[in-house]
Amino acid sequence: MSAAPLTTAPLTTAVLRASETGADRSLTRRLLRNPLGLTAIVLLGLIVLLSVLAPWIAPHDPNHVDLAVAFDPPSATHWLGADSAGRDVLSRLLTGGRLTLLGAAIGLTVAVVVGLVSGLVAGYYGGWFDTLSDLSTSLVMALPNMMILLAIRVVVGPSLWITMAVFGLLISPSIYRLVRSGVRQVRGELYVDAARVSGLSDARIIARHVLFVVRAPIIIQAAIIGGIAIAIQSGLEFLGLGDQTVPTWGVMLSEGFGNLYIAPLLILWPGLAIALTIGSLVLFGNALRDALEDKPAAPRLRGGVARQSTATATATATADDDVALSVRGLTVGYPTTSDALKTVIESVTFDVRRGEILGLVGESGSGKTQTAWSVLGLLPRGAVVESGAIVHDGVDLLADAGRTQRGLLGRRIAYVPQEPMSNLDPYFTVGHQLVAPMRKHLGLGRAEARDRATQLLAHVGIPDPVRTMKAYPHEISGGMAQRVLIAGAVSCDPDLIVADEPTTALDVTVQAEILDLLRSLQAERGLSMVLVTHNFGVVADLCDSVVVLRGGQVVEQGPAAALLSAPQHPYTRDLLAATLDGTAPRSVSDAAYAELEAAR
Amino acid sequence: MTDTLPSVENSHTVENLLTVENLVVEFPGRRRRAPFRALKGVSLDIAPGETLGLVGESGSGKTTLGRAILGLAPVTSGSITFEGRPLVGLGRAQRRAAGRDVQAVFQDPYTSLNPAMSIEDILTEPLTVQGVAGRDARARVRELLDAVGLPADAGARRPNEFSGGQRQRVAIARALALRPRLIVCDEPVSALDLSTQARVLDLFIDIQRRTGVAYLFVSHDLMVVRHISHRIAVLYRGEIVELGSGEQVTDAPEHPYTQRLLAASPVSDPHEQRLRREQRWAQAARAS
Amino acid sequence: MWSFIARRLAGGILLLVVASSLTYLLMNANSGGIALRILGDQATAEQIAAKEAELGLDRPVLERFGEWALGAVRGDLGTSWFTSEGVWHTVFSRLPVTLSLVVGTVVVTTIVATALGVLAATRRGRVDRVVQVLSVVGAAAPNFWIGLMLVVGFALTLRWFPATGFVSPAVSAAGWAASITLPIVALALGSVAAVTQQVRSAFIEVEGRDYVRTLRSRGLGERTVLFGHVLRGAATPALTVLALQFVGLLGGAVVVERVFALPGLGETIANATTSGDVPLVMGVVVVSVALVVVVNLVIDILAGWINPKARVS
Amino acid sequence: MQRHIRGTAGAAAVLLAGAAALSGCAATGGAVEKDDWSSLTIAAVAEPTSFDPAQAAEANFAQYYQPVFDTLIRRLPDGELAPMLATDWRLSDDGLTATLDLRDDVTFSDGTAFDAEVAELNLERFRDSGGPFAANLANLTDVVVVDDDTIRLELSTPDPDIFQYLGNSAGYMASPAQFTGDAVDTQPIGSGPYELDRRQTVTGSVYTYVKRADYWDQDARWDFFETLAIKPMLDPAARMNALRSGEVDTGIIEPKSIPEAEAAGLGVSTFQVNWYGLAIFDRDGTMVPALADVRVRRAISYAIQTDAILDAVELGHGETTDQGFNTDSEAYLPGLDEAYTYDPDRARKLMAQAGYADGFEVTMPSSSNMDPAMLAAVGQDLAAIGIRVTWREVAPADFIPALREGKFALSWMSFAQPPTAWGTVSRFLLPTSAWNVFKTRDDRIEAAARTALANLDDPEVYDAAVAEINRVTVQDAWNAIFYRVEQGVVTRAGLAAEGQAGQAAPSIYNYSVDSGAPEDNAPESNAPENNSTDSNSTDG
Repeated sequence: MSAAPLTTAPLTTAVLRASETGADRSLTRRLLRNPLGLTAIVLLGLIVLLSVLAPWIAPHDPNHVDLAVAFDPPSATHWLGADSAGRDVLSRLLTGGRLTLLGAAIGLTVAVVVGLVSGLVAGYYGGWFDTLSDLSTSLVMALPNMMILLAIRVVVGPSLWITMAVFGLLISPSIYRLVRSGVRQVRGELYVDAARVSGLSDARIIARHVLFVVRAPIIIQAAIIGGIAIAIQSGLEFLGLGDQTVPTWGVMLSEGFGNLYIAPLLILWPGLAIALTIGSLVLFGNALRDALEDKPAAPRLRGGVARQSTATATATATADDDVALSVRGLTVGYPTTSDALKTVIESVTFDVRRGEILGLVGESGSGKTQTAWSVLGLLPRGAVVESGAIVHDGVDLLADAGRTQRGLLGRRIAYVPQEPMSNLDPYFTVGHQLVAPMRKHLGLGRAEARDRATQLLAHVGIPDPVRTMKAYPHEISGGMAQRVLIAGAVSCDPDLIVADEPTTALDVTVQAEILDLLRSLQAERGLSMVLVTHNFGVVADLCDSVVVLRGGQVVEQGPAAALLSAPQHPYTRDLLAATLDGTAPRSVSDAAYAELEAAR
Repeated sequence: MTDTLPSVENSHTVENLLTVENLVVEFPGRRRRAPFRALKGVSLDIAPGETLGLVGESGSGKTTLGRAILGLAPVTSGSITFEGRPLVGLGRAQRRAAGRDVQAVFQDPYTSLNPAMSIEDILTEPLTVQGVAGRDARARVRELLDAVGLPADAGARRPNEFSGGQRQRVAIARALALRPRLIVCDEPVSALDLSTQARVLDLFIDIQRRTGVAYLFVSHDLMVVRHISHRIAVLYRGEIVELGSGEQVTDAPEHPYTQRLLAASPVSDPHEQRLRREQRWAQAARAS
Repeated sequence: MWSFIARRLAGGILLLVVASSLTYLLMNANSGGIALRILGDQATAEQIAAKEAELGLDRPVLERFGEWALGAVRGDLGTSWFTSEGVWHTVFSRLPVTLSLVVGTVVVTTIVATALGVLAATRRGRVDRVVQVLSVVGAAAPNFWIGLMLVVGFALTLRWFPATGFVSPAVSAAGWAASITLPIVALALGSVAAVTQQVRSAFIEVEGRDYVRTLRSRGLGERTVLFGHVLRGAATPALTVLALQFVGLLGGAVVVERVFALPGLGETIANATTSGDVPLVMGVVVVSVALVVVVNLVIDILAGWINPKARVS
Repeated sequence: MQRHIRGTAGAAAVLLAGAAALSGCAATGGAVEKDDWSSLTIAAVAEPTSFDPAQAAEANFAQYYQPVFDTLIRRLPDGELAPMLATDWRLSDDGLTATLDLRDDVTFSDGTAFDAEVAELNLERFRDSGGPFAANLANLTDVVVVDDDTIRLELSTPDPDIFQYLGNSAGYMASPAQFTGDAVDTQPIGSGPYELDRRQTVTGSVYTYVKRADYWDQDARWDFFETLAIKPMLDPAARMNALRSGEVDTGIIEPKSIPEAEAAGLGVSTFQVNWYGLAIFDRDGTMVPALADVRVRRAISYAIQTDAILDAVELGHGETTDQGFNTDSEAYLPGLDEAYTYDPDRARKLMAQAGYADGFEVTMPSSSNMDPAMLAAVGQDLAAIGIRVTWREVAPADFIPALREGKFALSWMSFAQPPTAWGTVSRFLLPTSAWNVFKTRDDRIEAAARTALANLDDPEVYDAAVAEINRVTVQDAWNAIFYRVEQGVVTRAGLAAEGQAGQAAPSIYNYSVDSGAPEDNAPESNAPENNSTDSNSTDG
């Protein structure tokens, strides 16, 4: 029993989000492949089966009293012994399971029906019903529910069924909230919009699209609620508030407590049954959640820069003074469910000269971002650098399990991310996020660092740097945020900047300004820069040289002007051809339309 | 203000498919704050078989306009008429019936298809609403898949088995299922890779040629809009600042904002890009 | 900020009004037998009638509720029917017990669950599995069962802690700590199980966010990133769960109070509802709901402090 | 797979470890020695509702009042009456006048002196305040103050138990200053050996009494403690744990906990207080017509296997019987203990003779304060002779009210056996009795009662009359009584407790500190005494 019987941990939004994308068939498969999930399902199935079949498989009449064998230990006739009235414990355990589960099922049904219907209506339509149900939900959640259960019991009597139904009502907010937030989230999904545009009625949309998404989370929540229902039952019965005439596991447990020192085993069996059932429900919920979040069943490898082979690295590491960054034969892989690594970039090799801006260009999946993260040593957990070398200023960054690399981060090598809004910590002021690295790397005092940060902000073109220092990320615009991130990147005077699609999330007019800013910073500080982008316009605007990636491999590299004007590799040519630059406008190219226009 | 726009008069010579007049859309403000006015009196029209490009930056209201036409955003005032019938102020069911000739293709091909449904289910969904089912529906699905260049066996698979470009083709097929007269395309290629984007744009053009459907094509990318639109409207902070032929708007923009937009769009030729940059700086210098 | 507090307090008062009216009506739906219960089994019919008149049971429910409410507004919660003691006095003599338990459990839960959750999220592997097992065990074992085992093991056999009773901290701080240790352990196991899971998944989710990568790219130490930034981001959902735990424990502590014979609010309300002691039940409900309102307010303010976006001007 | 095995195995291991600890614990962890007996802590099974003596309840509640309030007459453990505030007492031959000589050297803890007028005030107030036992003085027409230290009680009808009452709640003497103050419910002021220390008292948790230095009876034959603490502990398991861990020094336990207490090295004494059995309320067949037939009621008595129930439920701590009169009362007839022995065939025959060969339906209350095994056994035994029981669960607190309100024709019940015969007669058997729920009348009983009251001065006739009442009720099977159960009083080593006749919890005068080994056989003697209410059933 959870200590706080009527509380349930809200499911993470990740689950809701995940449940949308999880196709049901593969979900079931994933669930069954998880040994925990499989065990839980088998156990639950077994418990339910045994309970349902109780009347037929129980060796004795569960209510047959034989005082002569009271408290008898397990024997050939009574496998689990006899209770205080000489009734067969095994038979009572089976029958008790039937009643316990039935009680829990009643609570669960009420909770799901009430929570689901109100959650669907409130979430989909909003309006007064939403306000009202939200209000009553917070009311129910604010009341110590155990008290309500006790009071209800006084009024309606100690019926297990009514108690469980009321319990269902009291716990329905947890389903309601889940459904409501799921529905609200789905309601904003484009496929629901598409369905509405297709002319589907609300009922159909709810049935087809919305219910599906909340289904799995509801099952998880239901598993938790089922466990709580059983725990609540036994808790009330322990308090002597149960229905003696309905021999649930809790009643058996309560009887066992009364005879604790005469026959300690009497609390073991129902206790074990309760613990096993709740435990399997929790396990089942956990496994389903894991399956939804699609966590690999195999243990994750501790990721990072565990380079497996350094042979190529030392061989080809260049000592050229003019080269700021040299990437040699870099190969990175991710673990898969089978033991093999899935390679995402393979033998990537390029140099960045001092003061040069190198563009890493490619379509999605080309490995350009993975390459950038490798240079930074910020590959996601699990990623493995299989081979290759990254040499910065003559130093092999991967030599000592990445320690050198981490030491240079922020100070010598800096990062400008793609999405400005999600790359600032929403919980700290802009100022704090700028000042902390400067104090650490440059050893500045608080005031000094603040001054410098304010100056930097002014320098990157922020109109009111003092105010911006005090602002939280959500209080500034995306363009401003990107300027702040750039200011952060250059704050500790790095010599190499890795910028991952720094303008992709911005409007074109803002993009142009940010590109200007990067250009001027580069010029004034003599920075070297790796610029990841998919946009040839950005390359043309900023880059000195270009590396074109496809499927994790370099297809072509060279000076920007040459490569853009005379691409050698067919893939590069195709890509450049796909840009719409220089094509005729449709109003001209569409002959029929042009005629029509002319006719007007 | 619509009267000042050069092309409005022209379009009256043809029977309009869709007419939007003085459309205002407001979203209620949070916590007693004043409502946010996303569209401040927008007027435009679309002729049958025509593509009207709608270009603007984030917050310009371009997506809101598309959603208002689809009945997905609340209309505060103004009118939307489709083939002479009003689309505003109807009940839910009436709106559904009136709007069946206006379909949509959305931006994100990853979220605009229900991941749990097979492609066939996704494509039959609009058909069943119209009472087409069984063999007819399956035949229509094959037809649609063919029209968007997907293999016939795609129907049995699920969206996550397809690439972004292929998913967008499915979305287009779904929009075509009901043989609409107008498709609102909300940034349909901006999430796609460069090469895919070009192919999908060509598909749009191809379909328009074959079926005569009209598009309201919403995008932030002037080049994309120029490539597909007969006429282009430039939206800025909830108002249309310029509306003209694709050629006029993208080659000789009149409004300073459009000029700024054009100068800011980078091109892949380094030389030409340097010229644009300088042009932009000159504009900025003039402005300040 | 003040207007926010005022609004929440107004909501709290509404909650109090609704909760107390509902409880009053509920308690009065079955007021038969109360006089007999008070007077004992030897009472005669006349005595019972007199007692019922004395308690006002012969008058309409609404009239009695109005009287009660008027008194409550003036701060007079009346006198218990069964102990003749002022309701305020009873509630406040028992509040320290339940508050010790609930606050203690919440504090222990916060510390242990945060430590375990962060450990599980950052270490994964074996630690993660241990935490998972713990969460299943914590959820599966009924807390009265755990309580009983603790009594047998630590109170009766090892004699490290008392088996029953509550020592007021005013009397002896050490005695107080000893008297609530086992009950808190019994309660905390379930809470820790629930909250650890929450902290773990919130931590993993936040650690995967973009800004964490950026913070790392700034060369900030791993400790600063994890504890200064990730934990803060994970705190908001954890706070919500803690608030829920608090509410649940307020009533749910009754089972453990029974095992350890602690004179807490849970035990009080369990006895008062079953015996039909309307004034006492009302008093406990009013005080509990007020507590919940205050706790939720504190949690909201805390959440605002942690998360500036949730802050209200 | 490995991961899951560890998960479930872990859970199972915890469970098993707990069970192992439990089964081992009965043998380990003996009682803690106590050297300093300046304080005594008692675990009680009830909580007082008021400290107003006029509202006082009896039986288990007596322990809360006795430290503060002296009674006019003291009841010794064996039930004999002894002087307390009254030095002498006598009843007139017609039983209508009781005269008491009072002490003149007693002061209340507030300094007020105790005298005849104070006694009069207390008695009249008790009669008029509508407290739980006010009915005991209902026939008190007048209290006459004869002089400063003598009062005369005038009764409208004779009452053989009048002095018993004055040794119980009716005899509590409180300072008259209390009657005008508003703290009468919470701050008792009496002449007793202790005062209630409100600061160290937490209602519902602990009631602390401190010794009065100037108590009038410094030669009292009982042991004083510097402080006396009474902790209400309603849960039997918690009570047992507190006893075992030494947090309380003494308390009463259920018979089935006796082996555990003994194993833990605690002293256990037992005495008989209650009878357990089926109370047949509807003897006139108002609700269940079959019960009007004496053959059916007898059949019920024959149907229950009382010996087996006694062994299983009380581990044999008790004596089977069929009569409701205390073994020490004037009406006790040893032969009636075996009036009905388990004989289902005979029961079925009787049912058939009464025309109920196919049995009948009856609804009985079940409650968590009934032993589950008892409930099951009774249900099955009744079913064996065709009486089909529908159990209706009743909350413990509603159990007594439901029975008193006549909602059930038949119920399992646990009743105290008052130490005097008249206690049983007046509580259960007369049309005016509170527990004669359906007001059954029987001419033989009423006639015998009249005879008894008319012969208060002639013990022989009186005893025969009340014995006749006993015989009639057993013959007519007014109830189906199973057995008298033995109450266990547990004490830590060094403390002795004597059971109080007819009262579930020992009076506070009955505890004594003993330098030697714990006492292991306490008196089972009972004497004419006041009626008392049983602990288990009435107070849940």
